[in-house]
Amino acid sequence: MIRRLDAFLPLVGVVGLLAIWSLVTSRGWVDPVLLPSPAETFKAFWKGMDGGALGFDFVKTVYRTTMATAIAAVIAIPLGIMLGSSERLYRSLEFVIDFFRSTPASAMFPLFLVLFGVGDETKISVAAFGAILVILFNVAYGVMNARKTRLLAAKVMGASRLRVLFDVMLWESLPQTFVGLRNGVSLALVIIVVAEMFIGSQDGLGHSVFEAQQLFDMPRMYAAIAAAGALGYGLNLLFLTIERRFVHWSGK
Amino acid sequence: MIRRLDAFLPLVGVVGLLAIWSLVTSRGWVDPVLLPSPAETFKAFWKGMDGGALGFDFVKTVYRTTMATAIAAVIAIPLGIMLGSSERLYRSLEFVIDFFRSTPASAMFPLFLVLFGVGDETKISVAAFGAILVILFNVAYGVMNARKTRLLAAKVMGASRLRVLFDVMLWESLPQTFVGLRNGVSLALVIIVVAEMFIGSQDGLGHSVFEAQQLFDMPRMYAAIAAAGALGYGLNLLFLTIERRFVHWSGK
Amino acid sequence: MDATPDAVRSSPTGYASPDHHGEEFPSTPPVGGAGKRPHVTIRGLSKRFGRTVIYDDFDLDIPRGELISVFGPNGCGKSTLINMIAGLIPVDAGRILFDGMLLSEIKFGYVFQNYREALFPWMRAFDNIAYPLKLMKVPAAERKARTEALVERLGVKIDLNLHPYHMSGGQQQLVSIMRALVVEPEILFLDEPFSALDYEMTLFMREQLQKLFIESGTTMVLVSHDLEEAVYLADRVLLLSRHPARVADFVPVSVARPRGDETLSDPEFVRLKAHCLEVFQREVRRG
Amino acid sequence: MDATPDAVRSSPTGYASPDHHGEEFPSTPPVGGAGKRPHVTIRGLSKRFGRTVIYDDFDLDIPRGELISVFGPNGCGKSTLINMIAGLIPVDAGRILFDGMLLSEIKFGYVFQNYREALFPWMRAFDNIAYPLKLMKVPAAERKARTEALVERLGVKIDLNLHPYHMSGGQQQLVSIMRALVVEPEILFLDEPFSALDYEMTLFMREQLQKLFIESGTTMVLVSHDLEEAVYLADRVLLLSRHPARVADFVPVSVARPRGDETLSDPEFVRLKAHCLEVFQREVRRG
Amino acid sequence: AAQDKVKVGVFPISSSLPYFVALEKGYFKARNIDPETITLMGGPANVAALMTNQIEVSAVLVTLEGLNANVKKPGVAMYIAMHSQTPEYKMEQFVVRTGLTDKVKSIADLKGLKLMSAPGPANLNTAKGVLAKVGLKDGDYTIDQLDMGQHVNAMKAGTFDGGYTLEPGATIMEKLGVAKRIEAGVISTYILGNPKADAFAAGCAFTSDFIAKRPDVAKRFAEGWAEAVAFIKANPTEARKYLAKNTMTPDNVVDEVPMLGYTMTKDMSPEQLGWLQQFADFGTQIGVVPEKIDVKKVVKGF
Ligand SMILES: Nc1ncnc2c1ncn2[C@@H]1O[C@H](COP(=O)(O)OP(=O)(O)OP(=O)(O)O)[C@@H](O)[C@H]1O
Ligand SMILES: Nc1ncnc2c1ncn2[C@@H]1O[C@H](COP(=O)(O)OP(=O)(O)OP(=O)(O)O)[C@@H](O)[C@H]1O
Ligand SMILES: [Mg+2]
Ligand SMILES: [Mg+2]
Repeated sequence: MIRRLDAFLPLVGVVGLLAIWSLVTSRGWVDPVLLPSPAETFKAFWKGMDGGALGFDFVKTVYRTTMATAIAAVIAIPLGIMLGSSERLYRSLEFVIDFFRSTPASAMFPLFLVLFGVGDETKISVAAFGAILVILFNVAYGVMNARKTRLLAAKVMGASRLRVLFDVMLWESLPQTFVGLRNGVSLALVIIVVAEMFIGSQDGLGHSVFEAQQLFDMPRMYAAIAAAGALGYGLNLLFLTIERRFVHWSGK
Repeated sequence: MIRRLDAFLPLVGVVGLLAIWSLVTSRGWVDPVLLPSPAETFKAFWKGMDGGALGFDFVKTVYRTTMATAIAAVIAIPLGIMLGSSERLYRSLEFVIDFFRSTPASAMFPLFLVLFGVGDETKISVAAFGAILVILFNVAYGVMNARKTRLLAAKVMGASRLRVLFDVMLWESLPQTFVGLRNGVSLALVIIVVAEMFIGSQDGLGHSVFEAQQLFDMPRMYAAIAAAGALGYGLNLLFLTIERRFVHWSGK
Repeated sequence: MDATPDAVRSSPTGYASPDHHGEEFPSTPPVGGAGKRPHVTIRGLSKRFGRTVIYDDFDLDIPRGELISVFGPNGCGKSTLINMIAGLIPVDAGRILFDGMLLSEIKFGYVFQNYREALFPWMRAFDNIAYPLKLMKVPAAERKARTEALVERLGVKIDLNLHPYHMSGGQQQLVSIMRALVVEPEILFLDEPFSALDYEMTLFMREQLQKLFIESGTTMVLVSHDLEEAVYLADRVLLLSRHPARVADFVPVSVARPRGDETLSDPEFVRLKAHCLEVFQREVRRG
Repeated sequence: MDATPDAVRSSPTGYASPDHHGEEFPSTPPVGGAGKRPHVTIRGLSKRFGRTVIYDDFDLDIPRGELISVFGPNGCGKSTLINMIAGLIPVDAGRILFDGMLLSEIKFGYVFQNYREALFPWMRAFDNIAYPLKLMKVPAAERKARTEALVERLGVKIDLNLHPYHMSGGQQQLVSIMRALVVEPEILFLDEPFSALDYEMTLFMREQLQKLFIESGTTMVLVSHDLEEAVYLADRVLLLSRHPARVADFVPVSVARPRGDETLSDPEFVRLKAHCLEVFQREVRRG
Repeated sequence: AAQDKVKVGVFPISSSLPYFVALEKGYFKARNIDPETITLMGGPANVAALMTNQIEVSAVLVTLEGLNANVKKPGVAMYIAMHSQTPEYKMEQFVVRTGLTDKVKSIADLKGLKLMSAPGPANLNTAKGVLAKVGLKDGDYTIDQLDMGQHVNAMKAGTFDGGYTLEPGATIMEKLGVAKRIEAGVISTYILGNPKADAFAAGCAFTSDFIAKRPDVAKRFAEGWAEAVAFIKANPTEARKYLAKNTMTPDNVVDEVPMLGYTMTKDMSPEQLGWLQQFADFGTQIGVVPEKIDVKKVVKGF
């Protein structure tokens, strides 16, 4: 009974957020022109989704984010395992990783524009670049903190360095890898949205946010932001579900 | 001997990065106007740092980033432990956390602008907000993946829920907390820089990047970006050093 | 140190020969309530993991102030039982009562079978041992004094400034035992507490445990795979069957205390041991 | 199953009485190279953790095809020694040679003292056992067959579809032992392999180990805190002192194989056991 | 025959109107040109794309940015048309929050207030230059640059008292009643010193590569552009329609947003060229254009 209700727990957060939002706007703590009420925002959301531009923008952003995350995962996970398995290698590259993790991807737009052109590639590659760093960092951390006894066990059974990497470290780092993936997908989404805002794009949620901002159409702007947030939650949920299925042993 | 050389490992990354950069510019693969050579950038960096505006901007950004991270840590660590210790509580709030983690902090500027004005407060609070979410997420994850036996051991010794929280979960989550802190400080820095770029700022590295970008003063722009990256690495290194001292048991 | 280890050292023990049969003991009823008031009362306990039924409508009384040895095959549910009593894992059905007290009011001592993971790696061994005192809000100076007194009494020679993960297996287990002993618990659970200790240390800790038991009258539940140890220390031996665990027998050990080397050759002791062995083997073979 | 456990079951063992002194055994030199060619040669081994010296210029020969029992107090460095031999932790100084072979060419079997953490929680027990075969590139079908054959031979009744963290301590240890046995290793290290097994299982596994040893002639190194077990299984008992570990004695056990219940009462066996005990106690007391 | 493709970087603001008019009215198509619209936000993106020849035309390129780019890489942005802003063709202007309209009637009244400015050193320095011309020194006011997307918000929230802003923000503010225009066309009046002067603050630019390699296509493109400019001049009301659809202009202000003085460079009078030169020199003076530049070298008449 209680178990079954647990599926609705995320709603608590949604409802709480909406309640605070409603309160803030209905009490006039923030000017309703600057922060429209949830109802108004929802109306804009619905209008945009139901055949409007928002639905199209949403799909575009989903595509770009998914591409970026997929590319990032494919590159970062093996690399992270490699780096994590060699403390010295990691230390050598740590500077580069931490360096780029700490520079705003948006500052890199002009450079990526030059390297990848003006199409979708630029946005996807900047986002993938950002996500790679985060995933890499987490995977490497996971590998470095792997339980030593398990590594030794594999080693003594005659596992080659490569086998230890893939048969033990990969698994040991999985919980942390999922942290990285979830951080990575969120970051990719953020960068995609920002890229759509600032590099220029004819579609995507970022375009929607930017345009609404320029047009001072606040309900539409918050509708687009809400769509981005919901998308982020959805992607996180996806990874969470996969994690629950695969990483059954965490903490054991 | 080899040990002593290990301290210089991060240089490998720096040198590698510079080598690639030099190669790209000297071969003319990228227009030197858009990507100046490392030497030129370093000249701009030196000029800016040695009594120039860059040094001042750097200090400003350090101050804001440190403030934002400190605020975020103070709020997010206890909260994260609380959330992590109750699966159901976490599930309730997960939506909100993942939602905001996935919306670009820059989209929040208008709201924070209204709430806090254009001063340092807005920048610091947006950055703290972003960092809180990341740290919270990591700390909660760390707590949730704490080794069960240790929790049980404390419980059976008669530790109250609160004691278990602070005597066991806090410690168990420390490795992950540091992942969060390092992610958080990098994110805070990124947001601060972006905020300095886009909301009325007269100083800070973001201001420097933005101005240089507008003036097509690419050496200065990359000098400012490099300063931001180096700052990020430095802050990460700080946390890493603290972690090495305090989290001596990871993987054991 | 009044119980010098030397007395024990020179007394290796011997198992009874197999021809002793314990037919003269009628199996005691599942509820072993001979005389003393039960400290822990278990009624209708059920527990399953997935589709595996570990306990099904299980009843047991643990008398106050007695030392109960639990003896049974691997995986029969010994650890699960004490975990449920200590409230560490939930029961599926049934009640566990503590002579009118709430679970939360009782001071447990617990040596985990998985002693390695039960220690806190961020604390030095000494602080690990003193930690339960901290929970009881004992002032720092007294904590130190009491911990040192215990270390002194046990004549432990290991460096307690080490972190647990820098210790050998046996050293970790010793720390784990000391952590359970440092408070004066009302009930002490020991899940294979001597499994990693060396020959000498095992014998010595056995004596220490008996001494503590006699002095304090603490209710103790000891899980051991060493039959001689189980019988030697027990007031009653709880023999469990393969899961779903039933009480195969609950054998009172009426040999007088303090027991010593001579006990091992006491005919009553030898007979009891043989009886337990027989019941155990019958149960194991049946499963 | 040709070695029925029943033969063992009905034979509880007995320790020797302390009055037997082993003075008639001259201490063998640290290098025990009687006849057989050494399989492992250790020369000038030094190891310290922080300021604690565990080994200092330590020499040892492990003869090929012999079963060496290592017996010594907690924390003397038994686990450290086999970890160094297996190349799991680096030596500070000294050489470990494998009869002309490289460390990487040797197929080790290793039952970790910390068996819980050595299993892979992401694999089911069955796959854990079969994993070393996978490393040897044995095809899947054969892996399955060989693992099943081993399970069959040992008559293991536990559900091997469980993940390790869903198993009891003893079950995990059993899985860990099976994982070491499933390959035919050249050298088998067993670090307190039976510490969590129940009474019956311990006796049974002992016999299985002896059988395997006789059949395969694998060099084995067994760490045990059970003196009887150590002597019963060994060709030589390596008695270590407190750290810095020295070879207190390296006692050849010349009792004929296969050994059985009758061995336990063999006067030679009883005498050897007493001798080992005496050396051990002398060493422990000295520390 | 296949149409000639032209890659055009477009910043979708009201200044790009001629491009959309030409596109929608088929002026390019009629000249056998098939433009590919590449949305690029702001100067840096457009300049980067021009420099790497990823676009051949930038539909709106801020003059000072274009000049700057030409210093870095001569000939990268050749203006074929310019958009003039004046008190009549309103673009840049000073506004004041509604609550202060009684007190603030002229730019000089902004003394002691908290001001915002359109972002970038060019805008900021222009604002400061204008304020200096009316006698306000640094310290008589505070000024922060702010992303254009935030201007209406900031006025609404009262974060600033007034400031230097651009269209269509100013019109939106007036429409919403959060702020009032004080004076527009301040560059002409104060920087160029003549309210009648054209401030050519932005324009449409080709790369010289484009001009050199495909002179014929470039010519036809410029002609299409000229036709659109003529159309806008003749039918401003109809032309506005194209704002709503293509640019970030709210529907409810489409009819009110001021038009710009769209001019082909080939048609520019010597006087107009002089104003352009004067503006360029101002850019050099405030340090936005690193060196003095002869504007004749960056305009190309077709
Ligand atoms: N978390 C779990 N999930 C599923 N099954 C479990 C779990 N914990 C234990 N079991 C199963 O329950 C049974 C009893 O386990 P328990 O640890 O109580 O055994 P035990 O009697 O202590 O054995 P041992 O002597 O080996 O320590 C075992 O068969 C085991 O497989
Ligand atoms: N990683 C380490 N760092 C520091 N000291 C260590 C480390 N590992 C072991 N030691 C120390 O080395 C000594 C030998 O440890 P080892 O585990 O080899 O003992 P052991 O003989 O196997 O003992 P036991 O019988 O308890 O398993 C111990 O005193 C221990 O404190
Ligand atoms: Mg158990
Ligand atoms: Mg050991």
